[in-house]
Amino acid sequence: MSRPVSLVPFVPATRMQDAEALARAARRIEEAAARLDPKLELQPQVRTDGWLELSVRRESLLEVARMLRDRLGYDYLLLLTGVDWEDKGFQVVLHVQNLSSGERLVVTVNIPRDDPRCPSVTSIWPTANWHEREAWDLLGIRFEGHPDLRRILMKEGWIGHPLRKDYQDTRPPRERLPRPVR
Amino acid sequence: MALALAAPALAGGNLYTRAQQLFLDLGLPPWIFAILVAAVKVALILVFILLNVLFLIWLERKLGGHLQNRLGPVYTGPFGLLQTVADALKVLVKEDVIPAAADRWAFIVAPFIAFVPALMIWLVVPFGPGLQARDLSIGVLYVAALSGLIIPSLLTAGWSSGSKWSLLGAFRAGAQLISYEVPLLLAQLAVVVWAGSLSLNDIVRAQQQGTWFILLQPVGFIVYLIAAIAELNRTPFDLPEAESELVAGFNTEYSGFRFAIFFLTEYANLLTSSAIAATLFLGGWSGPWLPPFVWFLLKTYVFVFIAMWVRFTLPRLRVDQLMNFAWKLLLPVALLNVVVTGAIVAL
Amino acid sequence: MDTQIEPRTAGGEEIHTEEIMVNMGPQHPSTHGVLRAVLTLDGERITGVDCDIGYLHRCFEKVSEKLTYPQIIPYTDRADYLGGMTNELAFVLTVEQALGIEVPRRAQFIRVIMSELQRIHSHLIWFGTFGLDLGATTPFLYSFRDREVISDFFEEVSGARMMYNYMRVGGVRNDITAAWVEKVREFLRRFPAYLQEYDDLLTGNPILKARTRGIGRIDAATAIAYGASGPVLRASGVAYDLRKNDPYLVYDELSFEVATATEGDVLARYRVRLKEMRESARLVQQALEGLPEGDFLGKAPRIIKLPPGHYYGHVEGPRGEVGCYIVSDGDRRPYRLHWRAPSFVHLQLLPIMAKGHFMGDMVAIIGSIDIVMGEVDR
Amino acid sequence: MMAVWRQVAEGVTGVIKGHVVTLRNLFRRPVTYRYPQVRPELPVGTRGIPVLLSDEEGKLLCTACEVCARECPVQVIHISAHRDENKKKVLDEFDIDVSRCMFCGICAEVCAFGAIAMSDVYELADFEQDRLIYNKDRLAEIGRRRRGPIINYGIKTEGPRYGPEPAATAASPAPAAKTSPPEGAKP
Repeated sequence: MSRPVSLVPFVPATRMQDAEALARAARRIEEAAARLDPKLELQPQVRTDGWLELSVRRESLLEVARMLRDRLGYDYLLLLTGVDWEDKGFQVVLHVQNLSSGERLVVTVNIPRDDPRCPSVTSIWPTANWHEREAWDLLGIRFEGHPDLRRILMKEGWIGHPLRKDYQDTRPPRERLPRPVR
Repeated sequence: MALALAAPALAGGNLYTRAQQLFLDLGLPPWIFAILVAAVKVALILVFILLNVLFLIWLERKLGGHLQNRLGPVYTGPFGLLQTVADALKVLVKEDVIPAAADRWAFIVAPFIAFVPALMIWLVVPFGPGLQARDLSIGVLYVAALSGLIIPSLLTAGWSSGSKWSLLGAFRAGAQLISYEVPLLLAQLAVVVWAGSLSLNDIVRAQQQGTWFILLQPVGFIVYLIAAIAELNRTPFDLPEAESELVAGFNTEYSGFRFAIFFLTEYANLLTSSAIAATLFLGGWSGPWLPPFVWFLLKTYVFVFIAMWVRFTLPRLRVDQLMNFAWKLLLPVALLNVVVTGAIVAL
Repeated sequence: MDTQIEPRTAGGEEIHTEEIMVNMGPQHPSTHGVLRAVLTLDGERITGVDCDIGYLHRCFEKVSEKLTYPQIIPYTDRADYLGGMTNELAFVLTVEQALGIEVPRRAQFIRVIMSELQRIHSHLIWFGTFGLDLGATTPFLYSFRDREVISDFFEEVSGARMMYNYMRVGGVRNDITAAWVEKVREFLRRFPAYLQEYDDLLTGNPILKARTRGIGRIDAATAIAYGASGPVLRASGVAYDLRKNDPYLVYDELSFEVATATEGDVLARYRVRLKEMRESARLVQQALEGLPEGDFLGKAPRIIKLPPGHYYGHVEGPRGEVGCYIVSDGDRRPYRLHWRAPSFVHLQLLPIMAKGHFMGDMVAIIGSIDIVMGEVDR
Repeated sequence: MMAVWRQVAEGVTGVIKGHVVTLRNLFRRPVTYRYPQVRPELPVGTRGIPVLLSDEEGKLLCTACEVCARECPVQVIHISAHRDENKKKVLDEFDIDVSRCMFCGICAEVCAFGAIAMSDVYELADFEQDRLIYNKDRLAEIGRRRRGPIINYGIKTEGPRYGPEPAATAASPAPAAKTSPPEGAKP
């Protein structure tokens, strides 16, 4: 039997509503990024609902993600998903949180539609594993470096990625009950 | 029940000798008479067991229902008494499915390997004074030998089903039943040492003269209770057929009347274990006022009630805990009990 | 799988042993729905688990793109069908946050009452099925007996026992009456006795302790890395509860304790959930005390159109953090809706928890993370 | 050593306590409703199938505005209407496919005329699939059995559980099977 895990200090209520705190958090991200690699040019946006928003280029996602977790304590990935913006390409959205300070951040990555590849963040936040599989399954975004990129919700051998806006159901239509003629 | 109650008249000394005389007067060879008597005895025991098993299954469901704040069967007959009959009919008309992957003959035979010994034990159970099919001088040994025969049946059933769940169930059954056989026998052994006889009838008489062995052997009784419940595959020791883990264990693939045979065997074994417990620890048929047979039934059902009550209260053990419990706790306690009993008797 | 089996020998000769693959599910009594876990077993010991999900996939997210916001509310009930109220709340809060709507105070209190009753309701089911997984049939019947009472409350106020469709953008669908409040009070008076009964029946049982202590252990770091939330995270020693850490509704005005444990095993999760039921009862009590008069449904636009942008709202559901991510392009319908289902996230932990344990522990672990397949597959 | 004994004692008392609980419940009154015989007293507003309400003269309140059909998340309401000589809409058909209805109650909520309400009729099993499409006559019939006011967009009904047979009009002869009375249409 191993030792009991110590309790992480209790997080005070952080609505993070006051713009000042948010701006400070945004500045921290900017500074850390500048220290890491000046070419990143990260511009965290302050949102009104208590979240920060950060747009990251696809090539630098892994680097930024590692920085976010290791340097800035964003240790908790809430969700990872994708959005199909049709001709504007796909967008991968990550919601991450710093559990001990309550800072919350939305990371968006734009990827072109004709080349739907995105680096996998499974090595940084293991929970991304299934989220990425789901995004691959439903949106067809290929996560590179994912250990086990298979379909997860649809069955194996499914054709197409259903959450894409241009998805056409190729199955024959289901038999409907004929409406009684009156 | 009426048939069983009429048994004293049939097996009683007077009627027996008169009938024997009648046969000899008719000029028939004595072995025909012996066969006839044996057949009547077997029929009576069979009827007794089947009636009781029907009742037991109903009782389990009804008692389970009320222990859990529900009603249990209510629709078939008064208090749902005919529910078991209805279920039996339903099960009998169901399709007899034999899986393609099954080892056909072993699969077919397995339920009967379990069923026959369960009935054979009743040969030596004393229902009342003189009311016993055969008073073997090694009664306890006989019971132990036959109750061990269920293991090959379960192993056969699990192995031959061709299903992994069944196989796992069979392995568990094998390990569990062999383990619990030991403390079970040791608990019985302590009683035997005290009574000084292996004959069940003698053990009852010893209790009639002295006091019930449950008072002299409380530890032995508790060991017997636990080991018997384990032998019966009942909660908390129902690992071989743990439905939440192994679907249904060794009988996953059984359906229709083969399943019914397993079911029947299970309850016949419950009845058997209860009867043996009543005989060994609760004074068997002995008791004041009421007829001996009624006493026997009452005591049997006390044990049955305990087994059911335990089933509806406790969660299930895990497979390693089960083995630990048998070998590291129950066995030493049972051994100690035998040693202490031996010492007391020797003094 | 990567676990090596040590060679076994008998009389100097090596015995050839093989791992077997067993399909646990999709039809299995203890997978709580249609989860298929492909187990690799070395005897009874689990060397590998591979979860196969999707048997209950109902295209919730795709369907939502075709529905207006009020029409989605009944669909959210069906994601986690044991936590309908909190699911609706997550969705409705997200929409309200996007619209910037202020909800009347009475509605907020009613929402708290419903969420907490829902938590008790859901945990009671968990308690029963957990007992069932461990082979005890009776707790299931007792907890369902008591859960029915809460179902009756929900039915009276919302019209349905499971698929409530009760929350509305701007408030709730129906007001609660004084008679209803009195009934809930009566239930809360009896509730400690119920819990005592459960404690006597299962919690104090040595078999339960033996079956659960040290099983399926995950430490705080793993839990966080895998995004666990709710009781699973709190049982690993992280006192993270959205009701405290990101208070929504009126939770910051009510006093309650966050149930935590440090062991991170099945027993710890069991304890945390039982404690949570007590705390939820306290919360309902307080919310009933403080229930103000006023509107139960505030002002909301007749036709709900979210301004373009993306919004994330989350609440503490019975199973963990229920999140709702809405992308809007300004239409009456969401452009994209994503549901963060705690069960989906927790199920990833199953292989980590189960590895090296016995077959019988597997069901205890599945029971302890309290998955609802409707939410996993959506 | 003491710790071991304490553990044993705890275990034994734990087991005994559990048995006491179950034994106590053995003598408690069972909580079972014997359902088909004993019917639960459902609160007003329970969401069974949506029904059409009529005024005192038995005329349907529905004006065929089709809001309910539009707002239905699962699209099970089918309405057709024509305009009479005063350019007023007249309802021809109002079908609800009960087999796909999810009883969310949105139709009753959005109806501006109070013409639709959720009823407490919930036993909808049938032997034929197309009998699960309730037409306006059957829906209105259940609606006429209303007792009490509309509360929480729902009504309470009385009388037989099932609606009447779909009227076999001369224009479209109903299938032969439809003329047989539904099983269990007892009062």
